[in-house]
Amino acid sequence: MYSEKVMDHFTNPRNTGIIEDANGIGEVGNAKCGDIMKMYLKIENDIIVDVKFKTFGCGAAIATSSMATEMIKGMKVEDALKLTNKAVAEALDGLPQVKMHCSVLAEEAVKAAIEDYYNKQKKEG
Amino acid sequence: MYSEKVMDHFTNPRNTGIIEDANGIGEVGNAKCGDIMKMYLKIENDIIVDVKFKTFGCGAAIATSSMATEMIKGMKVEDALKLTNKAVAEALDGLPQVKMHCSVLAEEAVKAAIEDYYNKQKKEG
Amino acid sequence: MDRIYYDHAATTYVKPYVLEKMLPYFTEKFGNPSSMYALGNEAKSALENAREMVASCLGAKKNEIYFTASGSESDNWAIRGIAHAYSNKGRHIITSNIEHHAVLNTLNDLKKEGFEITFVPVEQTGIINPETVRAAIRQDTILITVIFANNEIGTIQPIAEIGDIAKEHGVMFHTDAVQAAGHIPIDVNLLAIDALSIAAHKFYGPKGVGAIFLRNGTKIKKFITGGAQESDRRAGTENVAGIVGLANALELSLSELESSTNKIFKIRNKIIDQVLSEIPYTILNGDKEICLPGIMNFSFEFIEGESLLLMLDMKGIAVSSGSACTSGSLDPSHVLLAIGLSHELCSGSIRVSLGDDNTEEQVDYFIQSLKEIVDKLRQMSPLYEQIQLKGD
Amino acid sequence: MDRIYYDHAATTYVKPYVLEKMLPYFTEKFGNPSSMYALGNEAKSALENAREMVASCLGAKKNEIYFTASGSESDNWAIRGIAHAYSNKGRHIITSNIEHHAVLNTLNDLKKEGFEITFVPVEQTGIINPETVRAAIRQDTILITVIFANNEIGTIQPIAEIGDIAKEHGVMFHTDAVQAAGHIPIDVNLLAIDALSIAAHKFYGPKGVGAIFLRNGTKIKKFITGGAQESDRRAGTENVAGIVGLANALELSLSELESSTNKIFKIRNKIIDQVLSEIPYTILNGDKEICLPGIMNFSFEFIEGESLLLMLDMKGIAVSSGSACTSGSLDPSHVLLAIGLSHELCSGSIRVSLGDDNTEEQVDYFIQSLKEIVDKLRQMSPLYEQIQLKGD
Ligand SMILES: Cc1ncc(COP(=O)(O)O)c(C=O)c1O
Ligand SMILES: Cc1ncc(COP(=O)(O)O)c(C=O)c1O
Repeated sequence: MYSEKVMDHFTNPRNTGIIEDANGIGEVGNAKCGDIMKMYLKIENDIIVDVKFKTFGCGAAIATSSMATEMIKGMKVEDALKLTNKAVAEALDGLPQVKMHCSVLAEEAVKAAIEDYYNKQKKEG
Repeated sequence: MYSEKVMDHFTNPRNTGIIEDANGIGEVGNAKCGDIMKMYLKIENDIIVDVKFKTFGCGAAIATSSMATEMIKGMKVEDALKLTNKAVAEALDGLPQVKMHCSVLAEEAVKAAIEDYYNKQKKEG
Repeated sequence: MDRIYYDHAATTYVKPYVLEKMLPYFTEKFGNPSSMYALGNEAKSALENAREMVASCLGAKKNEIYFTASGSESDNWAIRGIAHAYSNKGRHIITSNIEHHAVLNTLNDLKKEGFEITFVPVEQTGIINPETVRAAIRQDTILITVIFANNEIGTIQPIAEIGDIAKEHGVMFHTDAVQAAGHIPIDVNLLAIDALSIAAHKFYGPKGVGAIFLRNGTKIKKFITGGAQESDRRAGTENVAGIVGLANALELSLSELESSTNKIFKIRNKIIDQVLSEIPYTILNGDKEICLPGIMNFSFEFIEGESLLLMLDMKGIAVSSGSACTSGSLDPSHVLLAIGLSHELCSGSIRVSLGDDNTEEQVDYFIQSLKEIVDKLRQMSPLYEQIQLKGD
Repeated sequence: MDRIYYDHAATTYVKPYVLEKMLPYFTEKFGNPSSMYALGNEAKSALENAREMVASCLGAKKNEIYFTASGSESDNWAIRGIAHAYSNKGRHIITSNIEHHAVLNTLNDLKKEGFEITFVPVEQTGIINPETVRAAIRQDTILITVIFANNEIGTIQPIAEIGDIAKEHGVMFHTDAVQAAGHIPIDVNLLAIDALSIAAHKFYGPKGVGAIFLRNGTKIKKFITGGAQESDRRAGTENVAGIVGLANALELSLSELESSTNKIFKIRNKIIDQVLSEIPYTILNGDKEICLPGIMNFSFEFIEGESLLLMLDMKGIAVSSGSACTSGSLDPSHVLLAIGLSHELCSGSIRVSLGDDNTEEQVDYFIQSLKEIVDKLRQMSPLYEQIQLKGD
């Protein structure tokens, strides 16, 4: 049911774990909906220099988290904000229809982490 | 579906044909109901000395005709009148439920032929 | 003596090639297609590959094919499912008077629920005049269901014309193609069919598996509810081996269609010619040309079909009297009555249906046996007696 | 690495002995049981012989067994058929909240037709208290349908007690024994059951064939209409090979029941003990004792079942998360919710279901793999992170 790319990112997820000194953290989803994604960003000069994630969820949830982190690593924050769930799904050679919501969650996790970063910046600024 | 006895009487029916000088002939059934039996009796001194039949019908119709003729051959007329469809069916080791009406027809054919004999006797007498 | 099987319209054997394809799915590749692990995926692939094969055999899209467990289930589901899905539009259904009981009895059931059924007659050849279908359409007609090719007499119906009429009037059109599929070309793209029923055991596939084609956009109420199998439209763990068998049997039949049709049609014509010329008081029912390649139906006057069938069986020849499905019943065939036969001729009829294992060489033995038996039974028949007396 | 199949509750392979019995009916003995000639009689005998075998396996009479094409069809037919046949008496049906979707969705359908359904809860063990069934009975109750043994957690229901209550109140009683049949003894003579559903592919028979026991005198509306097969109650050319497979598989399972139950129960207990002792934050769902011999259901906190399943698959181990039939859906298992699990624990559960091919030797590899994977997934889980922090 999953593409090879999905299975690759599921079995060897990139960027799992946490960043101790992250300056943007986002968590989306809940156990009732089936998946929880937590994303840690380390942003320097508006560039995402490091990213890690933890995910509770199905194969697609883990794979989309992994792919999303790969895609935004090294990106400018404003470009990362433009990451769409479709782009993540496409980068994984597609997702089953019933699993598309996982890619939405990945998009939302990135946005939540960046929002957290902006909020923290504001407070500090 | 048929017993061996039925198949035997169907493939090697006894007493088929006609009796040129029959003194009792009965025909029962019609094509619409699926079977027609015609029975020829030669009766001497109230004894059925010869009997023949012609039947249009299924395997059970032919077998019951054959068995009924065997059973009444040599019988007194009054005993032949007591022949029941159940007795014919039993003598054939049973009939499928949907074919029981064939044995009824055989009983009726015998009765019709004897009635014809009585009618002719009356006219002559 | 070699046995002669002349009842392919009742059922066929599974061809070795087909069985070969099925076998792994009983043993090593036994996974449940709904299971997410590799063994399940393997079964799922086999299932979807079979769906693709069936679709391409019928000119359909892959997601227009749904597997069932018999021709009867296909007919039941298509007819009940469409009738119920469109019942808010109307409750009138049109059909022919030569349908299989799987259609007929399903419509009788719907009648009890308040649907109205119009039975369109057939010509004496066993063929429907499409204009009678047009004339039967009403404001509240929601479904037309007509058999593609008849199982008792083999006549092929003007499905293209009826489909066009249905489409013109915005009425759904189902066809029972259980006898036709695998025996004549069917391309749903060229025909305005919304639903079509088939069954594997009529074309050298296994018993207990069928399919429906359901054109995208056609609404249908579920028939078997439960799990989400078959795109959530028909519940139950899929009969993977059987489905693989159906698909391969259909593909094989179509790949050999031209050669086998030629061969079978030749045998058929030889049998028809000899029966009609060598056995007096005999009639060929249906249409000699507009017919499935392998099916013939004869009426022999003055005798009854079951006796004939049983005596042929003792000579190793299998034919049927009426349709196998109704052998529980004693009623004369509604199909033969519909083409105008008397009760007597109805009961004196047999169906001879040919298949790939039949040869021209068998014909002589068959004709010889048939002649002997018909003669023997006629000698025993009180109806023939009258004819002989008249003839004297 | 040898593969380990731990999903026998989803489906099983056909055992060689069973396949052997089936094979002739695809090829030489391919006749239609409704046909009157010798080849048909041979098929008919096989069919009736199979019916006799199934009847004697279940303590039923031969004419109380009807063959179908799946567990789902059996459930649909029994429930719809009985509900419709008795709807003049009332329109209230009682069931449990741990039924299979084949029952659940069928009842949902009946609800739309105006039937009322009462769902009786289960205890935390997954077992129904029969008194709750008694309490739910109303004047207009016509049918009780309760699963014999649950497919997700394996718990066996008090069918005898529920049957007695049904009988006392003159209410029909159907049980979905699709998981139970072939795995525990069932004697309909000792149980007040009016109808019972089974499916061959759960006990080493083929997919696509099932049966119902229907006690003599029980009324049922036809489900598939058409020909007069199955005593004129279920139309369609019979899947002879499949039916022979079902009968032989059931007979074989019961003949080996004691030894296989002992063996499987031992492996089950070994797995349960090791999983619970070696993997923290783990729960066994259902009842450890009142349970089918081969089924276990575990919840692993902080992780999700599908990931676990896929990673076990990569190690060659097949298990299921939830029931295979619902894998199209993302909803948490209604069975696990019914026994009181949170959404998180529901999604973190897998079912391990054993069969005759499993060995004690496989257990170590399974436990080792499971430990590694659960640990890996927990390391990746934001929920586990919180626990670790708290633990610090
Ligand atoms: C308890 C139960 N009922 C019904 C079914 C449906 O059986 P099938 O998938 O053969 O239709 C199953 C299995 O899938 C089951 O476990
Ligand atoms: C035209 C037609 N429709 C439907 C059926 C029913 O198919 P099955 O017996 O496989 O259910 C048959 C054959 O029996 C048939 O010939």
